[in-house]
Amino acid sequence: MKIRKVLIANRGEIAVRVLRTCRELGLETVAVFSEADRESLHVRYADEAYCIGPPPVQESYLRGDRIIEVARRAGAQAIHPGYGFLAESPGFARACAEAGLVFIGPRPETMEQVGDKIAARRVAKQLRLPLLPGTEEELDDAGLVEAARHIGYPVLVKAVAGGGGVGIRVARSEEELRSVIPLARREAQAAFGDDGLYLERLVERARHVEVQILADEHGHVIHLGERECSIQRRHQKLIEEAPSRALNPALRERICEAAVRLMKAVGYVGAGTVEFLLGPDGDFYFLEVNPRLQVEHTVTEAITGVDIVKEQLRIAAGRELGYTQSDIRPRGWALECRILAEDPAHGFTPSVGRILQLREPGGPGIRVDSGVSEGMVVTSYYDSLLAKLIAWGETRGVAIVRMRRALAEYRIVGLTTNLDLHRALLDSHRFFGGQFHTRFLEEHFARSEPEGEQCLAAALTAVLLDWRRRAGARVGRSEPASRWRTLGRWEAMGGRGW
Amino acid sequence: MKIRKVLIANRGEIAVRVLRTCRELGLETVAVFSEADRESLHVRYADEAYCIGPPPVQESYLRGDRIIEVARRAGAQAIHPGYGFLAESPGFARACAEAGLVFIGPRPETMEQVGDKIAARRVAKQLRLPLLPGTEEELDDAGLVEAARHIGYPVLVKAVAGGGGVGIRVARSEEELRSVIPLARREAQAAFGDDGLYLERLVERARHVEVQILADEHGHVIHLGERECSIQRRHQKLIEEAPSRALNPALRERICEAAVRLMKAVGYVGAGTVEFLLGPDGDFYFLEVNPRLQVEHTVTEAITGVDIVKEQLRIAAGRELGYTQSDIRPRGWALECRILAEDPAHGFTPSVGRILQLREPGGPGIRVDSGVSEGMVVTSYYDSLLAKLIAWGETRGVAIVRMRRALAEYRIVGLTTNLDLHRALLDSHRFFGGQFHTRFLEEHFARSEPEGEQCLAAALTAVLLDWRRRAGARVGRSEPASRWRTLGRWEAMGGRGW
Amino acid sequence: MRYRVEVEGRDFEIEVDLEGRIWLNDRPLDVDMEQVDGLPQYSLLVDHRSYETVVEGEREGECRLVVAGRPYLARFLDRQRSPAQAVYRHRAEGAAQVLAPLPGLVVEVGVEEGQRVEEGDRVAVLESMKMHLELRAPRSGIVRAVHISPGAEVAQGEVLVIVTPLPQSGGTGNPENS
Amino acid sequence: MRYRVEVEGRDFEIEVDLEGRIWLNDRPLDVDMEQVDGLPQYSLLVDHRSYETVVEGEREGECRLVVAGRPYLARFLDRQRSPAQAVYRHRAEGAAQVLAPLPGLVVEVGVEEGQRVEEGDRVAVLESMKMHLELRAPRSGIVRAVHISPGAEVAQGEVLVIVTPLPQSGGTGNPENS
Repeated sequence: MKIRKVLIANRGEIAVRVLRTCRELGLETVAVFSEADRESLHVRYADEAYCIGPPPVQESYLRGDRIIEVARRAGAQAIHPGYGFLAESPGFARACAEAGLVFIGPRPETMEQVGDKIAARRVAKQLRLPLLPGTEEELDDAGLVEAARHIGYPVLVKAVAGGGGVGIRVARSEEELRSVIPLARREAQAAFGDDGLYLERLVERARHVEVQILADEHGHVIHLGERECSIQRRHQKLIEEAPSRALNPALRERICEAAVRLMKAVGYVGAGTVEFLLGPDGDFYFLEVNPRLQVEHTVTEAITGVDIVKEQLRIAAGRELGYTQSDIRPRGWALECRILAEDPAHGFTPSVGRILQLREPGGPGIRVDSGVSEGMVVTSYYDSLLAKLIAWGETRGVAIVRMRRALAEYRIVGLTTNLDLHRALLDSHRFFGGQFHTRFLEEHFARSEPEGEQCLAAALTAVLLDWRRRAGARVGRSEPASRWRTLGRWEAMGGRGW
Repeated sequence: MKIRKVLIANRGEIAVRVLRTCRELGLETVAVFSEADRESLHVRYADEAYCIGPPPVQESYLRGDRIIEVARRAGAQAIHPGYGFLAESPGFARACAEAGLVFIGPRPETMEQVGDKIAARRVAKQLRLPLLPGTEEELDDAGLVEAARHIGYPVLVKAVAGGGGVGIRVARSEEELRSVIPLARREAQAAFGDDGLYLERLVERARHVEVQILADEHGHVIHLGERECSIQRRHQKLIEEAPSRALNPALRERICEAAVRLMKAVGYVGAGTVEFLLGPDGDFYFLEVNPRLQVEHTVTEAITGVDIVKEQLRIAAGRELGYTQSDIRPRGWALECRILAEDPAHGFTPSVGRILQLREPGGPGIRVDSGVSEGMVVTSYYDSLLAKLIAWGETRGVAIVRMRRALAEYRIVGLTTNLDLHRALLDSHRFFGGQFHTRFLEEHFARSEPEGEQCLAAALTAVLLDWRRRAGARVGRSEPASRWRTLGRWEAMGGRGW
Repeated sequence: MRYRVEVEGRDFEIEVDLEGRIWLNDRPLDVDMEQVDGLPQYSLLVDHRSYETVVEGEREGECRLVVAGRPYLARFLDRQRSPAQAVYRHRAEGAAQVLAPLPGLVVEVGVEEGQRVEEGDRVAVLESMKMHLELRAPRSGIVRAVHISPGAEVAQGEVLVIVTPLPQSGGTGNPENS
Repeated sequence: MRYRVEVEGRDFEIEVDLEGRIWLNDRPLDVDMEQVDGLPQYSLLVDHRSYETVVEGEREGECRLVVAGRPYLARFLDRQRSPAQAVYRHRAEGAAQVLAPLPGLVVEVGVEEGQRVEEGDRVAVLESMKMHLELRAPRSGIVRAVHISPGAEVAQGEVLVIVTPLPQSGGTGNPENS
């Protein structure tokens, strides 16, 4: 189908990301928004925008019916779901097809096949992909406990319908497993509407490596190399990079080949990711398929030059991939830091409020994908991802020093963010050396050390502010005209002309 | 010499640009600033900052003596001059050497040799580089008039000590030449302290192509390919790109080889550019050498991945180039738009004032090198370059649509800028087709067409603002609390806690 | 309330009723305007079409805006509907001021007090950002005041020269309200 | 004026004289602090070392700042030197105003004209950004004026209540000049 108008069924940075490519391709765009997002960047960026309900996601961004209605009314031919929300819902994908709309993602049957984590493991097993010991079918509570005896502790308890690291729990003993199962079922039911669980052997100090795949309707399947996402907090990725330092060329070849083979086997169409765990012994294990665009797709774009969203749109329009495997020649190294509105010093609690000042970094090798603008209010309705900061360099070392430099330039005033945590991580020798694993953050987290000079600067600022107020009161001096006063008066300056 | 601390003898975007690379390399940095620049980004970015005088450049940024004194006092080993100001002053480079400081640029003798445009033409002639008909030595007024008879009209009158397109004048007849010479001498004297002039045959509808060179102390000279800078206003570049659409591989090979040969012949050390004119007939002619970093170096960085400032610092430290010629493998296409505080609709008059709002574009393929921040006052003391917007794409077409997209995202409120002119240029079919030359802007300039829908949006905003004010006055309603009020109150909220 | 507004040569008849409902050329229009980021910047949804408008300045009967980065001038054709009436000051006597369009250095002053000038005569030259700007008489008349001399630094908007009309030229009809 | 400030476990003795000259632990320090971009953001040059500091919040005796992106807390060890005092403006005659520190809605008024109050008594409660702010009497004395009532919307800086000293309390010595 000829696609001329695309509805983006998402918000925040990923909605803006998709809108950017649509604009570059000359496609018309339709945004949808909840009542909390009327002022958001994606609403202002799109050609058209429709309110789809109150702030809670169940009443807005998860309301597939309303979104399809908007798409029809606006005359869109296609819907891009971004990530999260409806991106992995086969039901929504089917409803789109029934409404004559192109769902920009894999076919619903594929989503079902890989969305059920046990089913995906079954396919991988048939293809002789290495798997971690785990359960092969859905089991009741007793069955899980029984299975764990064969798998061996520690085990991970995961939701069959899960994704994005949500609801994963560790059990190190049978006692712990018994207590964890009912909690995990409740969480899974709440998050995915399905309380099915499965178990997987927990590999300690493992690394997380994933392969980006593009596949078109015409049977072409290529990979764009791997990403490493081992820096996580609570099973949520925080820093990603491409390529991975954990792979040598031979291992890279094997992992990427395995990913392509799996996606061919399931008849995958679209952009997707195959996730693997890399054990400390250098063995890799299939974990799951993410049948959608990922947050960290940007690092792959940085090293390959490929616009993955553009390829998604081409594939959805029934066109052939713009690349063959040999066209993909990664160059250099890229890192991504997720800039979150949360307080690492207080258990990563989310932070809300108005962004009083925003200054984003720039210069060579730096890309910022932001979902916020200065003056905007960050609410507690949605996730805490404010922006993604991507640094490219000819080598990993250059990418790291650029990222450090960019983090130092970043200013977000008004909210607590994890910028300082990123600084501490990027400064760590172990990160520089590439010696980390999925529990690195928990084991090595530290707020960056206070610097004596900066302490003095802080002390002097506090003192001089106080002193100047007193001096101002005494001698009638005042601070120079400030910007907000300028702005305030600005509005009333009608008569001044320009 | 081991360089640990670098003084940046410049301001604005280029000072920030150099500071960024210094920070990435772990070098300490020293900024200098005039009294007008106390709040500037480069002062806040550097590790140390010293005031060197009042706002006029003659009393601050051109005061080499003061700058060297600061460098000594701060313990810097090297001085980076950026572009403009002292970047092409052999006297300053010598004074640096005498003070035991590394001047990050070519040797003073080289600067003299290529800085004198007639001398540079002489070298090029010896090397049998193609030259435009022109004068071979400094001549008095009568000599110039006589020479023009042999060269043939129209001629360009240029300053022997000139650069950056300053003070270039066209004479289409002997009468015009006679009237132009005294003006040109005065301008040259004022701008460069030297009233020497030379003539060059004017090629109409020519294109401007230049080759980026890197050369180390050890005799290695490589090129990073060419840039095209044909979109100019008043002989000042406005949009640059790399590579050039005007070159085929054979011509590219010849031009780049000619540039390398010239730079080898003058024993060039550092980063420099050799400029050529490309006639409508496809012939190329040597114009001049720019013995410094150029504004538009960023497009070369975008396609080669090389950090040119980093190479300058390596070369200055006496190290070998980090690349051989075969390491340079350009990829894709890059464009740069110079974002200027000036009003294209009124003869490009400069615009000054406070930047009330600044929102810079981001996302894939976009780089912003900015010298300003929100709230900052743009004064009339220095040039009008606010920022550079660079777009990279796999092809020229992708780079153009990205640049358009980024221009649409850019918001600078409070000053008149040339953003809209860039939009109009990038939208033009002739630009897209690559059919332009150095007078393209003058012949084809148009403000972008008003769009009917946008006119309606403007009308509605004006009407609703008025209506709401009246309604607010009537029913006591008011606009919601605005950000500047939020900010204003914020400062006084000492007692509130947080 | 009925407005007539002209933008870049296009005329719009816009009516807003007491509830804020809007008609364009007598057809109803679904308009949602929201101030964003606490700035003089608005998100407009016009029948769901999305626009970002920035109000850069207002003066009598006019509003200067930027839409999608492009500058637009909206003029209220019915002068009574102008947003800024109250603030703008008319000089009844028809005097015209020459203001500094930019901060800069006065390099030349071409007139003296009491001198007669024609509209367009050069009254001063200002140097700003290395450019020479010629300032010209906004009307014919008598130079009433010269507030500058060569070498003076002036701020943007500063009154440099005032020109008043000759008795005969000032007597005909209403003064222009420019 | 002498300050003792503690930041992240480090103590600083800072003295500022009437001309604004600064001593750190009794050694002179060359400090230039400039507000930048019209925001609560400062460029500091300390013996030419450059720092950018952002003041995120102040409350009694404490100032929360960000330096080079890292959060710091500065605590005034001598409570008298707390920055918050400055909010209340003392009048020469000793009258003190209670100003609205934020725009908001008055939800409670706790005093009446002519009533006697002690320093620190609650005089009003303001709701702003879903927070309730208690406004307290800046000094002991008599409530001379109450400009608000519950339900009123107030602008920032608006004078809400004025308190004048009792005859006996106003008579002792000079008022503090803070």
